[in-house]
Amino acid sequence: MLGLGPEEWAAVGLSLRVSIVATLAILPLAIWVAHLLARREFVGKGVLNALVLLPLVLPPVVTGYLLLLTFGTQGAVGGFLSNLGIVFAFRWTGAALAAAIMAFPLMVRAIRLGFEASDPKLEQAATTLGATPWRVFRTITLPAALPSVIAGAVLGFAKAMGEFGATITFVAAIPGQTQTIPSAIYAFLQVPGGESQAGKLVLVSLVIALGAVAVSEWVARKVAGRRA
Amino acid sequence: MLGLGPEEWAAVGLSLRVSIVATLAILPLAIWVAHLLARREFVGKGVLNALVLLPLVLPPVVTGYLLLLTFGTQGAVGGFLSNLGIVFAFRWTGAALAAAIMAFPLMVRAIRLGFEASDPKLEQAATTLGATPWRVFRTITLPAALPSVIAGAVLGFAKAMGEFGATITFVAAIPGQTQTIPSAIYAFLQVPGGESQAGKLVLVSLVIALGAVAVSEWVARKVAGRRA
Amino acid sequence: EDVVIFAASSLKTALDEVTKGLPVRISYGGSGLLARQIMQGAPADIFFSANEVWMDAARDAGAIRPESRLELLSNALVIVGHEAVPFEDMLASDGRVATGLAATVPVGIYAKAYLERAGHWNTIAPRLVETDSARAALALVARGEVPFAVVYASDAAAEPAVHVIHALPELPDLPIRYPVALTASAKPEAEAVMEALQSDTARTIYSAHGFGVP
Amino acid sequence: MSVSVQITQRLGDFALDASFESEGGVTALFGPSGCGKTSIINAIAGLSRPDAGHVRLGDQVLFNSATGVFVPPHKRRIGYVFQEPRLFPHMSVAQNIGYGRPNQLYSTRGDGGLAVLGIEHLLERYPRDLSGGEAQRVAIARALTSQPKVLLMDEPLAALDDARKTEFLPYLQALVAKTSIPVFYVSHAMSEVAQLADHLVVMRDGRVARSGALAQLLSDPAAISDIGVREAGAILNVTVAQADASDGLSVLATSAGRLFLPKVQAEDGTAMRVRIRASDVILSKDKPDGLSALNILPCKVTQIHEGQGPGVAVALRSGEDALMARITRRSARTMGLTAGLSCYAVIKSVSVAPTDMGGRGTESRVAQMP
Amino acid sequence: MSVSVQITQRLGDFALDASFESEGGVTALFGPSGCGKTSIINAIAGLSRPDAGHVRLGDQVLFNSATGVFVPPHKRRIGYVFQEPRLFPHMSVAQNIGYGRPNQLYSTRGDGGLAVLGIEHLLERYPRDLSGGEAQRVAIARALTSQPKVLLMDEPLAALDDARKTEFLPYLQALVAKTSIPVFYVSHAMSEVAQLADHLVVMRDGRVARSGALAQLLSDPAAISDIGVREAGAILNVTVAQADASDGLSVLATSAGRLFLPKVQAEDGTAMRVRIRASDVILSKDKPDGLSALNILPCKVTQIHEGQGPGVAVALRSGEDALMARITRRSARTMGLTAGLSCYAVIKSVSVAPTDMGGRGTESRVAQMP
Ligand SMILES: Nc1ncnc2c1ncn2[C@@H]1O[C@H](COP(=O)(O)OP(=O)(O)OP(=O)(O)O)[C@@H](O)[C@H]1O
Ligand SMILES: Nc1ncnc2c1ncn2[C@@H]1O[C@H](COP(=O)(O)OP(=O)(O)OP(=O)(O)O)[C@@H](O)[C@H]1O
Ligand code: MOO
Ligand SMILES: [Mg+2]
Ligand SMILES: [Mg+2]
Repeated sequence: MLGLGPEEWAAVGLSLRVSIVATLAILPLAIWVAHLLARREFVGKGVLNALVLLPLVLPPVVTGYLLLLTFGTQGAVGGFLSNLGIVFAFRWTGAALAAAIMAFPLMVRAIRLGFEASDPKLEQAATTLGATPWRVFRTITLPAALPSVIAGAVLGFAKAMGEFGATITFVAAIPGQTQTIPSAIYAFLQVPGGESQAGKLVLVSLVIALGAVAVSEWVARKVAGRRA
Repeated sequence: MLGLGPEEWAAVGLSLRVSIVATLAILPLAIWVAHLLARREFVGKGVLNALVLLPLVLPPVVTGYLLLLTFGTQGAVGGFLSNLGIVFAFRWTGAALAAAIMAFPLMVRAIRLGFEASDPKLEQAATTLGATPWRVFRTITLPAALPSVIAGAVLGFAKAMGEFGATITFVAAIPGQTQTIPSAIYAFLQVPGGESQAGKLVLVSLVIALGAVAVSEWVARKVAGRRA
Repeated sequence: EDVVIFAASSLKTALDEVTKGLPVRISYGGSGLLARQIMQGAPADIFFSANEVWMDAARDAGAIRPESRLELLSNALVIVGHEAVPFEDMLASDGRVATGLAATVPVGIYAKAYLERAGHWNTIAPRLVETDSARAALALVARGEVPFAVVYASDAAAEPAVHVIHALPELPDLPIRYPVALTASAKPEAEAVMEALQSDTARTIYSAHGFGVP
Repeated sequence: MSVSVQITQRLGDFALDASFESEGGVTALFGPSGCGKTSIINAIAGLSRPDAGHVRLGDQVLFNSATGVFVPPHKRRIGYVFQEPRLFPHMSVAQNIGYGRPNQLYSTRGDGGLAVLGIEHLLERYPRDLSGGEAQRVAIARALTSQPKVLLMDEPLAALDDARKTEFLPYLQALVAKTSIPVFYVSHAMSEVAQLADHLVVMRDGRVARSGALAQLLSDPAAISDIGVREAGAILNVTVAQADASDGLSVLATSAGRLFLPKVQAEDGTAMRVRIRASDVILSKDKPDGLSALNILPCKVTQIHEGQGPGVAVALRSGEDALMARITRRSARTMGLTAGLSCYAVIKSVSVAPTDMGGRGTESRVAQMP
Repeated sequence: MSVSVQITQRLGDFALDASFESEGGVTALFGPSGCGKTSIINAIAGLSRPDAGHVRLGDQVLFNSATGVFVPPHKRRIGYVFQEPRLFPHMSVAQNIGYGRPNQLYSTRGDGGLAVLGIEHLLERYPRDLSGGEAQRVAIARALTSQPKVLLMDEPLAALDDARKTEFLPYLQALVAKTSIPVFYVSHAMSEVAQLADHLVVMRDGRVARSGALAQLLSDPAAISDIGVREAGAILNVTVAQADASDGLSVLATSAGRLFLPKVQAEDGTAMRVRIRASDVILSKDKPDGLSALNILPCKVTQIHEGQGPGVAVALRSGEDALMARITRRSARTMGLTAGLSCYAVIKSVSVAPTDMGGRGTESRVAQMP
């Protein structure tokens, strides 16, 4: 189909898996940090803010390199984790980690907007009805921020799909294991005349983006449903 | 200072210029498209939505190539523009163009959230007071979306600062002309032992990110000021 | 106005030293990228490629002056290890082997051809970790993330944290060459720089960085 | 300016099918919660587009489904006081108030309305620092300041205290008289409606249950169930005979005799109207003596209207004016009231509150507005 | 349950410095817009933390700046009807109402409150599809359903029509009587307050101008300027003598004679209280005859209170009950009224509206609530 070989289809499947896992796995953390940034005042908030943006500001290769230093089997965290049997290096999980980290700033920023826009008066109303802060968060604040969460997830997913620099630096491109669509496209572009093969994968990316948009709009509509 | 040479400082200056110009230049378009996506229903909305996400989904190198093919002096648009004396390829303006395009999806998505959250009841109120749709947009809708616009601008600026793949592909990395911080970092990383030089530039990036965050938070506070 | 050189990334250390004091600006990148950019009218005066394929492509596109082309440097492939283990042990182990994308990135293409000819490809292929550049592969070994890598001798020479455990013999029909040429749009001043790139001092520096100077 | 509204519109399960005409002035929309008052106002404002019908103010057609006319809201020059304040949160009170006239510098002192509304000290504030009633007053000021050609007010005084209402209603009345713009006024308080409105539209379940001139409906015994027992009553046309009589009273002349009322702010000779609630009238067969009530008018029973409750509405003629009394059925029987009987209406002077006296567009009242 | 509130708080330029105590029941907060009513309610709810003072309900201290006690709002078990509805937009009406008791399935039919509020047909709707009054009623239901230990109601009926109020107030009254939770009730409508409240706190500019038992304040001539001319009056303790007399009337026994009122829903012998507005009382030196007013009580003038206006408040004793009449100064002079004088109070039966008759926690009223 489309004249793509099994390796390319494997890359497509892997990209989807990596992006979905990365997005879903980092989402709770992104929500937490976004809420922190939107609603709390604390020392070092500015620094946290900047740290969150860092993966966006740094060239992806650097992020990949830092990941390697940290989460590689020889790295501080990676060494510890590998004792626990959790290995990122040269696994699809590593690609997901890289994608998640690159997607993180986009998600946090978008979700934070939702928390900032949510009406504290409604939270007060819930509080008077006996809801604990945690219940208020779950039932009022988070639903109010849901459009932003969806937007953040879409941004994150898209970024994860397109992530290349950090991924190839951190986990290289082992076909079927860590070779994502972008790595495959990159590979094609390295040979003279590889453009048409690369173009097909670009097309696949576009279709996936369309799908992601369609799903997210559908969810958003479902969720927004009957609100004011 | 910091042990960075003039070439590196030139890269820092260039990155700042490129990012600021890119962010400001693309902002009006991002606002327009975001408003379109948030408030209008039209055929092809899904496709526009996906197209906006595309620079995020594609590996940056591909975006760079597409830019090169389109805006290069040999390219369709580039050839036409160069007759008018407007040249992007291998100029800092091209770096700005690449940065703008990469930043675009982030900005649109964030700003769109603002438009979606802004209260149509207030717009109705303005309408009854005789405000034309354009005045309503300027004085009610846009101010309501301002936190999102700021968030979008920050995301866009950060992405522009970190943009590497598309930039180096489109305008190469000619020191003092088109070599941005990420290109310089990349070059250092190509040399064994270049890590410490690269690290210094990473630090500079971090400081700039901190500055951007500080400025944006300050503006946001100023703007949010006394609202409900 | 400065002379602009588009050079393969792997040349950076050597070339920075060679051109010290010269009125040049060097844009480093992958050879394929640089070639495409030159074909698209990049303001480069000199193209210094890491392989002949992309120089040929540029030539076919009329982007360089063929008469100025010179196969200035050569390189060799070596197998490096994080530890200095005997080559036999390396072959016998199941440790991963990093190198550039075997299908596309120059170092990977060479590695595949050289290993095939040496009869080691089938043992090594399943253990490959493919990267986007030789430097990335080298870094993996230097960090100890991957025990072995197939890289250029010049890279290996620059990295103290790796040990050369085997040098692959050069294939006469697929020599590793670094051609340099003036681009079609080269400024007159570029000729002098071309001279400087070939000077004896320059050759000494290249050698010191592990390149062959045929 | 005559006004004609006819609207058919579906809103979920709710079907609005309302039509009424009025001669302009203040048209009050009255009816239980959820009966469709806001929906009608929104259609007049152009914020919703009815499925069918028309909205006509004077000779201007704002909407007509038959001809496809739909003037967009920003061209209708409406001043709309919404049911909730809807202030712009990013603008100060002064900016909110000035929004409707962007080209004129809003002079904070120039408009008496600010003083009447008691918001002069709030101009620098932002909406979130206002109390509920303060926000509502700012919303009123914003709508009035836009120099509208039609005023839509959806329960504008619901959050205000009586003192404020008492101050504001005459101001509004004078403003309407001066500018003669049509006003659509939604309220649950018949006392407000009775003071302000010229025309009353009573709604029920999306339909117009009753529509007519206010004075007529208020004094129509058959309308009592719609108007409410406490608010039904007659409107007397009076002339100020002696505005500044002794004891803080004014003397007003009616066609059948004199009335003593708390001092009115008008010159002698001014024509006014005074509302006398049916429940504030006591009937006596003989002229009573030694009562604390100052106002005793001779009259004749014209009709007795029995409802379901224990009360009956007695329509009376006093000189050329109509009056109405609401008394118990038992009293009516005991007194032997029948149509044609002569009797006396006893009206407590203080039961006619100041808010119940409206000037009919008389210059004297307009002139003394704050 | 006794209640003690003392709050000092700065809000921008506004200084709140209020303190009052009450014996529990319904405490009404009354005062002009912007005087600090909502601010006090918020402090009781724990939504704002005063700079100093305390909030005590019975023996539970919710806040005390001296000891640093501050019970967080979600532990206070309050039912708060905000000044604006504040419904959760992403939840249906049923979900909104059920929010306060998450662990119980909200039975839509089980609670008469839904019927009284007229929102049973709205349960599946979302807030944006509600009218202003409907939203307010849902907010009331939500607060009541959370089984609060204290009820805070900030102008809960402002957007409701009289018919709805008339239905709801007795329900609320019965609920309060049954559960005996303290209620803080903000309203601009003294008629609501007069019917519902046990204790009245009159506020002005952030301070408590007057605080006391409602019955006492309403019948205190000195308090008229705070209460308003139309609402001042006495509360009579009565016993139902004959609930179902002829002509749709009930006969109530007072200490000085019988009163005829529109039929009350109570059994014979029930103790009730009835409010008689001062402005609804006419005085007569001699026993009047042939009047349509059925209720004539003999009484004695105890005090004459002159204000600035044209009216005077006359305090009366009728049997063991206090009454008040508001008449013009001129009448008082003409009649030669002085303390100690005997006279007759004429009360129009229908002027005592049903909403003015509150049962004092009597079982009979509680039982017949819908
Ligand atoms: N943050 C603030 N800054 C300045 N003034 C404030 C602030 N919050 C409240 N106020 C003022 O405090 C006063 C009391 O407000 P509050 O909401 O308690 O009034 P209220 O009695 O409930 O009035 P209403 O009947 O209009 O609702 C008002 O004058 C208001 O303007
Ligand atoms: N989108 C909708 N879907 C279903 N019902 C709706 C919708 N919008 C309005 N309604 C219903 O239409 C009716 C009329 O609403 P409207 O707001 O005009 O009432 P109202 O007379 O202004 O009432 P209130 O005095 O309570 O403000 C209400 O019963 C309301 O529930
Ligand atoms: O430039 Mo990147 O390579 O954004 O992933
Ligand atoms: Mg309404
Ligand atoms: Mg308030």
